[in-house]
Amino acid sequence: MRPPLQPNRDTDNTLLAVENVSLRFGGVKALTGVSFDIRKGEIRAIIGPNGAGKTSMLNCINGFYHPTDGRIIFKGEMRRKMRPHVAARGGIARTFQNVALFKSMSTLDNIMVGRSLKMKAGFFWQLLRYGPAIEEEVAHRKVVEDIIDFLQIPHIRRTPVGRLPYGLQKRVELGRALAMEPDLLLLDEPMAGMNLEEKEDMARFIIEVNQQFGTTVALIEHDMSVVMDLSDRVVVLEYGRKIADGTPEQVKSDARVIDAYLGVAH
Amino acid sequence: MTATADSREDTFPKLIVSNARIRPHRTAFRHKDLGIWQSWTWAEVHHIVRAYAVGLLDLGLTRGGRIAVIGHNRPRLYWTIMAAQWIGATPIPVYADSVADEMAYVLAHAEVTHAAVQDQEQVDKLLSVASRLPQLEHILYDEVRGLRDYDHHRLHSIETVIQGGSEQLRSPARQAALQAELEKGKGSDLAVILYTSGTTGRPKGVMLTFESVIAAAEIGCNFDKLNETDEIIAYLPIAWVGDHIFSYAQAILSGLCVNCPESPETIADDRREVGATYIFAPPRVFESMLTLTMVRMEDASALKKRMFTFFIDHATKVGERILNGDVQVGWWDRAIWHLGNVLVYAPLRNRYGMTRLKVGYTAGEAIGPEIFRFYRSIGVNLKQLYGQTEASVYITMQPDGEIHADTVGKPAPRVEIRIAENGEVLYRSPGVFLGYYKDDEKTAETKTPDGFVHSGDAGFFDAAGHLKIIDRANDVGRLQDGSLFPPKYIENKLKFYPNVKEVVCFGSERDYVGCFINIDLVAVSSWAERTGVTYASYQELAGHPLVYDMIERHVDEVNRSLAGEPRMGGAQIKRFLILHKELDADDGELTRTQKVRRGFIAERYADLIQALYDGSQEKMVTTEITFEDGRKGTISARVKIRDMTLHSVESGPALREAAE
Amino acid sequence: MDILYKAFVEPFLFMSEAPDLLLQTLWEGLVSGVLYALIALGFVLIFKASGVFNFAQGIMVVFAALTLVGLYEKGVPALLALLLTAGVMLLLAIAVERIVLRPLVNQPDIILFMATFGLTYFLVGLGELVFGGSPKEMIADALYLPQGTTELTLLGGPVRFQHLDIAAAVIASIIIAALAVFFSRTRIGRALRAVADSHKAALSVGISLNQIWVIVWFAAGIVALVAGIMWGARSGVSFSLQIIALKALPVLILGGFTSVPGAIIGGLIVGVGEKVGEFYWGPLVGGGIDTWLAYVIALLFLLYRPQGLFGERIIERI
Amino acid sequence: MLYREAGQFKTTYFSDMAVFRLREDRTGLAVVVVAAYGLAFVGTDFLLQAVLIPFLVFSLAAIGLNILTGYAGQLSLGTGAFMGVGAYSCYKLMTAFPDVNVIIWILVSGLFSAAVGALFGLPSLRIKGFYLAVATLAAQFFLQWCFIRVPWLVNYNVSGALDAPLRTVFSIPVVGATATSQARYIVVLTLVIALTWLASNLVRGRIGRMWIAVRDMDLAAELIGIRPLQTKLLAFAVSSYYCGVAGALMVFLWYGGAEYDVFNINQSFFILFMVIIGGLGSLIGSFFGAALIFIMPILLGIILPALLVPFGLSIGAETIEHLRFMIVGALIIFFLIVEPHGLARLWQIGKQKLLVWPFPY
Repeated sequence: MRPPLQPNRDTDNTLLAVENVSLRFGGVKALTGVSFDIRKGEIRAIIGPNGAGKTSMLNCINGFYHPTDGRIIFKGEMRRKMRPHVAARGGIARTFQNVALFKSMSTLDNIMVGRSLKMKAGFFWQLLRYGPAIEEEVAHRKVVEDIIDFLQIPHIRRTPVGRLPYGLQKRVELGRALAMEPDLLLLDEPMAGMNLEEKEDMARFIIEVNQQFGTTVALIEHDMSVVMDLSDRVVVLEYGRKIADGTPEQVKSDARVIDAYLGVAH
Repeated sequence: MTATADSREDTFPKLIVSNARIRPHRTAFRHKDLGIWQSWTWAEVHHIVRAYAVGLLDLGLTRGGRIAVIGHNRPRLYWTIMAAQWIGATPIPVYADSVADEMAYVLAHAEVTHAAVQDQEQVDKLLSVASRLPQLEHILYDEVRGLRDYDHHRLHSIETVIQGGSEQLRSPARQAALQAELEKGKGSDLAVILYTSGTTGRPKGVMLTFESVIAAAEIGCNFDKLNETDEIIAYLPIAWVGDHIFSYAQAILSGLCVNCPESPETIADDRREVGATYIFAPPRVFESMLTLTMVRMEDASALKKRMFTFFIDHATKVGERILNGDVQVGWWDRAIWHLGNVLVYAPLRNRYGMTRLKVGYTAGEAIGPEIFRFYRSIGVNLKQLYGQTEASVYITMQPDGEIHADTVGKPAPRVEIRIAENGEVLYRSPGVFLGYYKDDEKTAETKTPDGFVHSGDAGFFDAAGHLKIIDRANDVGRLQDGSLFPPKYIENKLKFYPNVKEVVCFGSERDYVGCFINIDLVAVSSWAERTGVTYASYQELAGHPLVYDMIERHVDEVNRSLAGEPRMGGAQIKRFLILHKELDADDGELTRTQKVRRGFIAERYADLIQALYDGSQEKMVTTEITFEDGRKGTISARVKIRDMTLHSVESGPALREAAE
Repeated sequence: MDILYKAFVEPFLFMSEAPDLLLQTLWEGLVSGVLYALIALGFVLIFKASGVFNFAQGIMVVFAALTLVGLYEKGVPALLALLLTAGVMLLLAIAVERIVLRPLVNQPDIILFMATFGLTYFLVGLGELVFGGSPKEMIADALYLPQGTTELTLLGGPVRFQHLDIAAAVIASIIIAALAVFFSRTRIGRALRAVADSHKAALSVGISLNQIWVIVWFAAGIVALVAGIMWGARSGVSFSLQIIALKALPVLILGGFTSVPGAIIGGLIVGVGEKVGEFYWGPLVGGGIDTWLAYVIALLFLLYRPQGLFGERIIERI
Repeated sequence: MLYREAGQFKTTYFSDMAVFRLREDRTGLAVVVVAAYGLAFVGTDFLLQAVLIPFLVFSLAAIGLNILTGYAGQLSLGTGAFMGVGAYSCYKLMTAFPDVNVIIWILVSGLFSAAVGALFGLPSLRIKGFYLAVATLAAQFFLQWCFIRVPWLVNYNVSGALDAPLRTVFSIPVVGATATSQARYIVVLTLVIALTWLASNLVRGRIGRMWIAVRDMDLAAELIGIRPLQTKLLAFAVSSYYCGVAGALMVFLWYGGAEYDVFNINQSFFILFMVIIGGLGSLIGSFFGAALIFIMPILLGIILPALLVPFGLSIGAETIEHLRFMIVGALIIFFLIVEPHGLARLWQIGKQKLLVWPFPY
């Protein structure tokens, strides 16, 4: 499904490094000394059984949680106590396991919100909706329409997202993340609760995003076949610890992974 | 201004040049894309087409070559036709929903070297039959989605071809060469080959010259006084002659604007947004619009429903007469009609996207008189015309004020009509075709030495000089007892009920008339919902006794009306059955234009026909079906057969020839 | 410097110089604190069981007091009037459940909140229509509420204890204790608690949600009646009383919306804080600061601890 | 039914993003605006002074609160006080610089209100929902206390009340005892139209989307790079600006002077009510809400006695007042039950029905 050759990929180029990260809530240890890296342009999967700390890991990366210990280096800069909006400004976008869309807004507006960071027109132009404000609005609308076209959702352009079926909501959420033109795209179970056709579409979108725009993707996914097809490298977590890290082939044949995860799940 | 082609502008490319000169800033094309109606003026189109033509030359398409055009209505596909014609190549529009096999036949038969297609779906189709198309060199596509990773040796995006051409055009030499190509084109050149998916046999390529297409377009433009302010929505297959004449030829000739919808699924919304002034559609479009109207009104509140019914009834009474300018209509009736116009008719027209409509045409098949009158009664200037691909559409048209639901009008301007001995309609006009591509035998069969064309339809002129078409000339048969059996005529009567989608009648050389009926899923499922009939599948619904009862009532009414017409009384339906599956073009039961393929059906369902005539009450059948993705499967059903009590035939003149 | 001295030194000097006045102030704060707690309790009852923030609690206090006084003025014996008033509160509870809550079930909180605002308007109109808009005297005598004052010399000065205040504190404590028992020891009380956790759980106890609503609204009505008698006896019965209901808001903020002990402690903090602040710091800025002090206390507290005194720390998940 | 959307297609994003995408809506709006100005010349003093001016003032305040509560999702019970800040600052500015056009001061006074609003909005970063209401209640009571206790605010006026000195625009009195209701009405109407237009620009653009994002899901909003505090504070400031201007208009162009207690908590509730009944997150809803809550009681005051006359009942003004309260309270509950999303939703549904007429959907 995936061409083996990735010509535009600089494999030595680390975009994000997680070093020895631990996270505790009171007495509960969500993560313990996890280290791995994400390279520019790759699709990195994080897998593991339920409660392995995958979502907590993503939450640490984009500043929603702050690691109790260890450090996260993004684009060569150390980040420990970073607010999520700072992470967003730094180029990290994110989708969620349970879809975190703005329910009352239309698809169009949801994706437009994703452009907020790129919009610069000042308050007074906004007030008049004139000059730079409206020019900017039109320019970004064009970008948003391209995303809508890319995700094949023109028919729901004006539908409030709260009324959309789950699969489409996930697509809109991806659209909103893409609108941020992120360097690193974090996807938390992008295919959960989808039927086969929707999964195939979503997989195609992820690959196209990765290849066309060179966006680095880190994703959590349960469906092993998807992970193996999609990702360049896989990190396996169990009970908040890393138990394996490597190409899908390596991970697949790792004894601990088979024990901890594959053996259980299948 | 009415369009009359300058004698020098005898090809479409020349007309485009003149449009760019006369009306450079008028909008030529619109396409709903990325949320808005992207627009191109004639000047822009002119520029693009020139660049495109150069690009095509560079891809090896030359004078006398052939390029297939496959896809839904997209500006770039229309521009492909323009660009190809500019350099003297012949465009061959192909039905977008043809399965790969059909497409392979047409492309191989036409020996195309190039194909311009809409998207990945069509590219995949072509690649899947590439081995049968050794002469196909290049494929051009409009939408890049999904095609990025394909091998681009023989694959090109139309956009880049145009860009390449545009760059080439900077050189004066290329400009001059292009100008020369334009001037080389002349009216007698082959403009287009349209493949008709005839009701029998393989498609035939109808060759039309610029002269005939332009002449035909002129007939239409002058008849309805079309000009550059008109808007048409292009959503019918580009391979259909109707679309080619209306959305291509007439658009270029009169400079009107062609609007391409976003996708086939959004056509209803797009049609409403555009609010075309000029439309052309086969009867089924109007039928399904009316069916949807009725279905929706079923869900309206009681008060609204009563209001709707009241005003629609009133419109049925006087609306058509008001539209025809009948001065006899009383002021009170007029007042009520106008009140209805405010409350019902105008809003309805708005929902149909017909608010700005000047004139609409329906053709291709007979339209139900009720449906036809419905639209006219609510103030839609709908007219019928009778046409054929071989005539570049126009044979007869309905002039304003002389519109009758059951005739197709008077001969169109510059068209001569002759009724043959056997009732067949023959015509001659400037629009008639050159011949069938690579089929001289067939051409000779169809075209008489003096230039008349056999239409294949039987018909007659009524007292007012309007042509009435009964049936395909070859299909009008006789029962064993010698009574006349015009299957289409009977079928159409039945099809005018919203619950009936398709009918196939049998009776030629038999004792009585029997028929297959296809129910209309939209109408019948809505009826089922209201009456509480539950069903799990189409098959179950079709076999439901209550559905049978309902259809039986319709058949009885048709029989009664047939009995009322002396010549037709013998053709009453004695036995019928409801088919367990929908007739489908993918299974070869319908043509791509949704016409019934009688012979094929008779063969395929021979068992059922036998059952119709051997008196059995039901029959077990197994049928092979084709899924959308091309996979095959089978379904089985026990199909029941109903007997009808026939109405007594009124005594009248002995049976005579249908066509006079 | 002078300002700082006046704000941070002088009041404390004053306190230590005249401890009797401090005691007096604390006592008064305590009494109004208990009454705040009583009103807050009405909110808590309803909020716990139905998730409704009942803005009408304040007007229910006034309405109950008005009804009682009005009936007495019409010649109904005091104790009978008390019973009849309780009956009126029951009718009100039933009507609210039928007409307001039932059709609005599953609506967002703000909508239910606004509905209780509509209820407030309605009750104001109804109360004034039936009993007239002018302030009335609470029938403290007829209800055998003690009158008079006891003056004790404590900490070197005279401290006055109004008998009514003592009675108010006692009665409020009894009511609060009774409610605590009701919640923890009776079947209905347990069902009420269950309903706060999950509606299904309540159904399994065998009590319908609608019944529970009636019960809590009735209980809140009784609490309102008691609060109305006490406040009324202290400061007369008028519609301006409903403003004290808003004081319940900071009380609730401090104590948490669902906690009975929280309501009590919050009430005391607000009552005492308000009185002490007004007495010692009020003159500094011109007095009258008890109108807003409670809110500012609650606000500052919230900034420090957004989940309230007894609320659990919220871990945000997404 | 009235709509003819066929043929009204958009060929640019600019036209596609217009507020009123359909010609019929634009025409309707134009008719309403023209009629509103027309009323200035045909309306009676009672209609202008006692009905329309207050209606417009309340609409403006409701727009202000709607921006905060409806769009940005921050509940506020301090509207009355923010209106007061506007009124008192306008008074100070007007009396300190009597030569400057009063309209400028009305507009500037909103800025003071905006600053105070933003200050009291600071806790919104940590406090949410009903809890935030306490912060705004603190503002309400604290500011109201200031109005009483700081005599400087009323220029040490003995009565402690605001009065309206004579001020003119183009030498026509618009503030003060000699201002005609016609002149006042035109000024108020013009300001309300202009400010509504600006608000509609704001809520449809980037800022409006950010507000709604914060309202719908503030965590997700933060994760796409929206700074929650700035966004909320901006909402507080803009909202308070509108309330402040409304407060200034209320005192100087409607009442012609006022005491501190017009800015009490009841005023805050009154306006919150208009917003809820009108429809959260809808500008037009603010007008509907103001109309229902303010004008309906007036109508009831007129209609009720008339209804009772045939039965030989005559009732005192007080009783009518009480009945009005009851009916308003009952209607509020009724509306919440019938359409919890407010009159704006009913309006939208009605328009949709007209659009698809005669079809039901």
